[in-house]
Amino acid sequence: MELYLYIALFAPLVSSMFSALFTNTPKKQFVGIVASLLIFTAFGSSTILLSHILGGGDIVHVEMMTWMATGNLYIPFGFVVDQVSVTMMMVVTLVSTIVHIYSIGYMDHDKGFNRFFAWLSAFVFSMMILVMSDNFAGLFIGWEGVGLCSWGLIGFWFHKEVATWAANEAFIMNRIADLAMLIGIFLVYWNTGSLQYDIAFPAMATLDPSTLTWMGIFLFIGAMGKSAQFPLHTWLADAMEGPTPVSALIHAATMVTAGVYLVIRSNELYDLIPNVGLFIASLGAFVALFAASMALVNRDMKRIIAYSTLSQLGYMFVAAGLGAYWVALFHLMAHAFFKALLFLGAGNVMHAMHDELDPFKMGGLYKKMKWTAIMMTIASIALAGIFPLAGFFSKDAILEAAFVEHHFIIYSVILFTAGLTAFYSFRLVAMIFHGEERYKLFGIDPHEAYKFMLVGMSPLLILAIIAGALKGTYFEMITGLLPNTEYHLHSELTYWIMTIGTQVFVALAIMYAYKKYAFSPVSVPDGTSKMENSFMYKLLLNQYYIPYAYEEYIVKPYNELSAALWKVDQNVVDASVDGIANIFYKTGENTRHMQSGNLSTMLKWMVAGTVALLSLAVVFGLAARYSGEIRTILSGLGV
Amino acid sequence: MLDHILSILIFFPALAGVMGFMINKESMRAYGVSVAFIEFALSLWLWFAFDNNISGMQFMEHLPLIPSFGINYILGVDGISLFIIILAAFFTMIGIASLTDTKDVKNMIITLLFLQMTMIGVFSALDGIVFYVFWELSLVPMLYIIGAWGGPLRIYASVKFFLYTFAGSLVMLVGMLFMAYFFYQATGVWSFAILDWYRLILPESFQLWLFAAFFVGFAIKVPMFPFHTWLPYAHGQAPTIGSVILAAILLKMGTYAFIRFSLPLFPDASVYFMYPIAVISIIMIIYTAMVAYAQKDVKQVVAYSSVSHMGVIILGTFALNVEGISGSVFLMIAHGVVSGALFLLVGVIYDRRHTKLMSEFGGLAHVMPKYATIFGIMMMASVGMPLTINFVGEFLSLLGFYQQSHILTLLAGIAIVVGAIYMLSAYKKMFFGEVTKEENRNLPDVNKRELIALIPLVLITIWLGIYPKPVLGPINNSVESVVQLMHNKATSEEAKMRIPNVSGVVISKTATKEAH
Amino acid sequence: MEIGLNHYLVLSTILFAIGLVGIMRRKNLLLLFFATEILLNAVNIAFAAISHYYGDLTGQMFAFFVIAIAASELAVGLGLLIVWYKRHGNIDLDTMTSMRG
Amino acid sequence: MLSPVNVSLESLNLITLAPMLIPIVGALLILVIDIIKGGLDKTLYVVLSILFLALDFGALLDAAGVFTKDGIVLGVFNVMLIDGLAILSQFIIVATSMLFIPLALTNKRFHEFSYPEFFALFLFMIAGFQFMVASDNLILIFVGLETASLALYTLIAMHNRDKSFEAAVKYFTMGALAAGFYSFGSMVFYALTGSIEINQIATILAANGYVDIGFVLVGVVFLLASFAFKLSIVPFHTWTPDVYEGSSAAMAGYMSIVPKIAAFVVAMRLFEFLIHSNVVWLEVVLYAFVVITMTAANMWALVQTDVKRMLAYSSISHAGFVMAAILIGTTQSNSALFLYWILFSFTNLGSFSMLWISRQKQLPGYQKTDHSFEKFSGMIKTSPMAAIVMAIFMLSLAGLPPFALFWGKIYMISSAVTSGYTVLALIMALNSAIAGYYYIKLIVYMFMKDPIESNIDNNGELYVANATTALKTIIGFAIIATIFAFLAIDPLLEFVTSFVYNSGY
Repeated sequence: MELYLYIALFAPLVSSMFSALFTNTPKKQFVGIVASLLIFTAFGSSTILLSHILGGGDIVHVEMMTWMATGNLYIPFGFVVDQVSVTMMMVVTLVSTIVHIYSIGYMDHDKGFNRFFAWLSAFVFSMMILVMSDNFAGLFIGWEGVGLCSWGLIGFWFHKEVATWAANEAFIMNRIADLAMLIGIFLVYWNTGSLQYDIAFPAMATLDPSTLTWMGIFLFIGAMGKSAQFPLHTWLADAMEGPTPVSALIHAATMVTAGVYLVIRSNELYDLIPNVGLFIASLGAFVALFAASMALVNRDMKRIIAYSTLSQLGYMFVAAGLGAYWVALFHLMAHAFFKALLFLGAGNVMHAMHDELDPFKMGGLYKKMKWTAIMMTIASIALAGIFPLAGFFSKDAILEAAFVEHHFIIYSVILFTAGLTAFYSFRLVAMIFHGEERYKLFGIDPHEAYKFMLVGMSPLLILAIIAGALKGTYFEMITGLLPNTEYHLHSELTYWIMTIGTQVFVALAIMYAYKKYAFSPVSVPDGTSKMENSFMYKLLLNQYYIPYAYEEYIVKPYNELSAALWKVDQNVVDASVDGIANIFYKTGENTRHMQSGNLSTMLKWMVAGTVALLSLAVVFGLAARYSGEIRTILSGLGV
Repeated sequence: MLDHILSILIFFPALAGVMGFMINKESMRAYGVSVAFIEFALSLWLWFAFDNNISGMQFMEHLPLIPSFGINYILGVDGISLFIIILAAFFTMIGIASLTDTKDVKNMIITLLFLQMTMIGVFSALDGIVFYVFWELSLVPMLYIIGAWGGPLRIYASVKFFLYTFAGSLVMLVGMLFMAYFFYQATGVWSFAILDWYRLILPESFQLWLFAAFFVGFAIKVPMFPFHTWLPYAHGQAPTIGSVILAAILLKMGTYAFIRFSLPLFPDASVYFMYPIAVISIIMIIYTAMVAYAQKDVKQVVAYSSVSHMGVIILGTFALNVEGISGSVFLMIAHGVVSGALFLLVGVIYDRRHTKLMSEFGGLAHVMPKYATIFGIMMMASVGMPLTINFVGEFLSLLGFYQQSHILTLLAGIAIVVGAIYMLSAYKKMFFGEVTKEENRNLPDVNKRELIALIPLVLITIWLGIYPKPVLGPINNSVESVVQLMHNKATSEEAKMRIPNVSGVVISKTATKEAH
Repeated sequence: MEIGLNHYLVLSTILFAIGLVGIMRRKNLLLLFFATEILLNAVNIAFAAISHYYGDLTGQMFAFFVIAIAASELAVGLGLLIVWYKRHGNIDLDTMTSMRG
Repeated sequence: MLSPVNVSLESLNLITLAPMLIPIVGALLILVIDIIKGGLDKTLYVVLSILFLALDFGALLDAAGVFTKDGIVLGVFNVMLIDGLAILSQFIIVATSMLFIPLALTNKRFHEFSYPEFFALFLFMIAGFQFMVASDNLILIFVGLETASLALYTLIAMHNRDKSFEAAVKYFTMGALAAGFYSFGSMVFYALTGSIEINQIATILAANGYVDIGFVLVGVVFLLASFAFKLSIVPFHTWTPDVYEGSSAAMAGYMSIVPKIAAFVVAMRLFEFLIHSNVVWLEVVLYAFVVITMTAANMWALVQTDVKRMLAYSSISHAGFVMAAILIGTTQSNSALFLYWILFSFTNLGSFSMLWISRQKQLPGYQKTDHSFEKFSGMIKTSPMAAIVMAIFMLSLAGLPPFALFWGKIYMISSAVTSGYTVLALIMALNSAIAGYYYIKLIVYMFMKDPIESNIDNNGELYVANATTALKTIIGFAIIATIFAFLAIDPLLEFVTSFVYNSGY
């Protein structure tokens, strides 16, 4: 099995390095094909590993070599394939295989075709390290690695100012979280003496709760950055400047879920600190609602999907925070499938619309792009959580978990969000594929994507539909590692009321969206309607003014402070050094006239020196002579 | 020959430098490269012959110089100095190979060879005065390099560099004389031998004063805030080769000296000053990172980033435990490689455009993709991307210091954020966006000569990032003995507590690790 | 009133002071030399007196040596003065300021 | 009735006079030769001088042997005092003179060297200095001092330029004042103790417990003033820059070494017993002298535009530095003084010689003085060897290791450290940093500026215009000694320390 582990891990690296060889050459179709094949190999190996684990095989744990060892610290490159990591590996390799294939078509005309595959495969490699590592340091390698690849891919079209800006924003914002994560890792090391999961987690049981709390908080802040939780969320929407396959793979299916993975991986820690867990769940619920609300009014197709991703990540954190780790992981998996599908579909639309992103400029595309429309609709249904698609099973489980744990506020928030989700998803679908053909106004002639792209997407389509059916098998497997927290409502009736109620609520939301955006003429927002002038609308459209606030209160002051500090450096720190040097020089300059060259003056200096010495001598002589008397006087004065 | 390999390493370049006067101008570069290559091969041989299991000094040489005053020519290397020596040999070679400025190339190469002598001398000297001799002597070639081949403000910059460092080291010299005197008082024999000094336990009050005296010398060299202002000038004005050597090797003299002198000689004072120095380091890290962000000249960005990174090194050193000190020694090497490479890279574009202002560039990734790639790798190494050389050092340094103070480590950790800010924005300004300046449209990409210099650096950056053990292992052994020495020497309760006792425990642990 | 050692010493000191003042005030090189002579001879008086006071000859010997040296000094001095006068036509101190700073 | 004076020749110990008599004989011989046949070439006199100095050196070696065997030797009615200090300083005096005298063999013709009197006076001067250091009798010291000084004034004036006359007059007049101070100071001590021998003065003062401390101090003030003049301690230094500028570079270099070591030895004899008797006043004053002289001279040197004048101020600063040895007054510090001065002698003479070989007869327009900084612009490009040699001298003067002066410097600072003068040690060290600036300034001109057009054309001939093999040999010797001094420090240190220690200092 170790061989498959290494294949799964290193095939993407080989792919990346292979593609990198051609970065500076013109587009080569085979680069994409080879890369896809290699990623597919990784997928195949992951599947074999999965079947091994499913078949009740032992956890595969290897230690490749030492990385860092000094003092008591010992960090190897160790990899583990257990139930959790194999799930993640499956998700990662599957989605990336599809995205690779899809990209061959999507990036067809791009100059940076080869470079794209180098970055994309590198990302897969980093992600594999992240999920397969058997210690925190390895996790951190992957963690930073995906950040780097995300930077490279968001800023892939580096001639675009916004793209590079977004890339840097993403990187820096993640770095803030990474700092906390690093501190969390230090805490783990100094308290448990190791960074290996299998040593560190058992050792935590004996630690004092406040230490654990800090550990949990810092690690979670790390997770917040990668998973774009409030307040570190702004980068995700901006990251949509990257090519769409990137958004599908990185900013929907895999990287952003790394935070969830971390919490799941650290379940033994978070089980010990339920308060932090509750905080995570509450934040998750908040983000779910918060992001969904922003998606309601946005006019950018990809951003809408991005906010939806954000919102779904909130769901995952709700589950993970409440201790339903397997549910979180399940939702993560299901979400990966339909969200990737949705993004890839959006990519097709973008291609067709010549990179137009505003759904108000689309409409009626169904006729031109039937397959895409079907895929996106199904993905949206799955996202909305309609039975029997994937989203239903996972989301329902989260709702149940919240309910059973008696966190009714969280429950109602995420229930409400589910309605919002349905609304904005279908608002998007409706505006793109139905209603008037507004694109004609702009003289665009849309066309369906390449066939092989659509075929490539089809596994996702299938999984988005059937993933729910796998729930049982999955549950059996995963509980081999994660806590077996099943949520059963006490009464059958409540369960049915809840389930059906939710379904009805969601369905109503979908219908409303269709009614408003498909079956009635869409009023393109032009700033005149009453709604558009309402406070809420503006608030949502401007993303709660948070990016503005960051710009105004963090970025600008940072710039100004930096400039000011530079001034300080030159005019205070450096100037004082020069000043000291100048004191000597200036003194020299000002006193050199003592050397007037006039013999008379020279003689006077000599005599003056002698006289000065003499008077000193006299003073001293007198003092010595009358020292007794002086002492008496001084003591009389009380000195 | 191995018995005298250190002397050979030190004086071979000097001798070759003197002989260099006879070489024809046209053949000078070939001569320089060959000499530097031989030297580098010798330094590799040193590594090869180095016994990793010995934590103490190896290849010791001992010659009486002024025995009546306790000055002897004593050399030796341990894991701490070994790699800096190799790095020095390596960078001299790379530097000469990549020389592009043909003005007075003969003088330049001879100067570089002399500089190499002083650098290797500093890192292998085990006698205070011999150390001081090379330490001071290293200023002269650098003064010349900056002053003769530098930019418009070169004379100001070089004189400032010289005098500032000179003044600082004179205070250090007084400290050394005191140290020797205390040794004399304790034993009745004059000695400047560092290993002798190690055996001397001083009362804490003496330690504090001596620590301060040494600190002035080292802090200016490092350079630590607020003594850092010579560095931007020196870097800003120096020719590429000067900046490379300065950043890669010369700055390491200060941090190396902290580990060689301050810590083992004054363990109590090190503990006493740990917090103030940590605060200075943090100021260095954050403050200079912000200043770097405000720069308009890309070389200044790299220069200030050096100061910022040196802050992390100092912090790791004053973690006073094995993890931190090993990390800081490793980071010295890492920073040497990375900042050296970055200065070389800046030199590449300077050679083409004769400007270093970032506003003059933009969109270079279109015209010089290879250059952009290498620059990108080095930039990422500089911001501490895992699996690059810098990360190992930074991680260990911060990890080490975390044991001493949580909150200060958190503040110091801001390095990874602010570091990313200035580096990424500089990279963005230079490489991203459209090509706006007409002059940039037809810039040639990196050529073979430059690649010969840069590719090895890239390889080292990644190799040691993935597999630091060959370097970290010897460092670790020597650092353990330093920490043990400090623990044994410490007199105050606090110091005993702060400096871990590594004896016994670790040896068994490494044994089990090997068994894995 | 009997004249004692102290009187001689005071006289010597006063003469010495006069010499010093002369050295500081005189701008004429020749007069400057006179002042130095006064200086040295003031000391001679004291030496002679002290020598008598102690009853040994050392002081007087010293005085003789001082006289001899003063004489040779003046010889050299006058030589320089003459050369200077030949070249510049004056012996004014204030003109001797080609080097300064 | 006068009783016959019975003095055995042996008790006179005339051999103690041998080192002084040899140069006197030499000087007379030169004069006689000139009378017999005039118009002989200067080389003859140079070689003769060297020969006599070599004999002198041999006599000193002999004296050194006697000293190591028997200790301090007194002679000629106990007027001569041959102790370690005397021998060491005479070694320095004679050796430096031997290095100096070949500098007369210049390429260009200079007026003074064509007179045999120059060489005679030179030898007389050496004898004067030798007397000065080899006696603790105030009269003999005075005689030696004046002999040497008068000869020196003449030698300066013989350079035969306006500035040299001016320099000679200034030096002479101030010297006369200093002589007045000296005799007055001696007079006070004589009045206090009835003796003019330093040893006895010390004994008598100690015996009566310094009751008249006020008068002692008056005496000290005048002696101090006169030696401060000789040693160019601020504010008695004003003659130095002018005199150095006015004399030839070689002579200036010589003056910065020989007269000062002689004065230092006397100062050591005169003041150290006072320091050891806890005369706090003297300690304070010397402390102030040391600090002010070092610092002020350094600051003035910073602003000079002429290299020779800069070196003049630098030598004032060095003198201040070495003055610290007298303040500290331990065996180590006194040994450091000699060690420092030995190292200083060839470094400084070497650097002045470098100026000497570049001495021009006519000054081009860009040069206001003989050796202005501009003259050395871009020297590395036109005559690299000369530039490197000059730079090494400068670095050595700045105290940069491993060049000669560094070792003297650390030994001196170490002596301050071991005697508890911590602050003084720091001031001494930091002054080196200030001094670094002006030495570096010359290096900056030589290495970093572009050469002046005309110098490129004539291929840097200017810098070696005055050079001959003899001069180059001297410089070669000086530079090798400067670079490889570290090899000789140990024997030198042991030699100096044993001599100083056995003389009771």
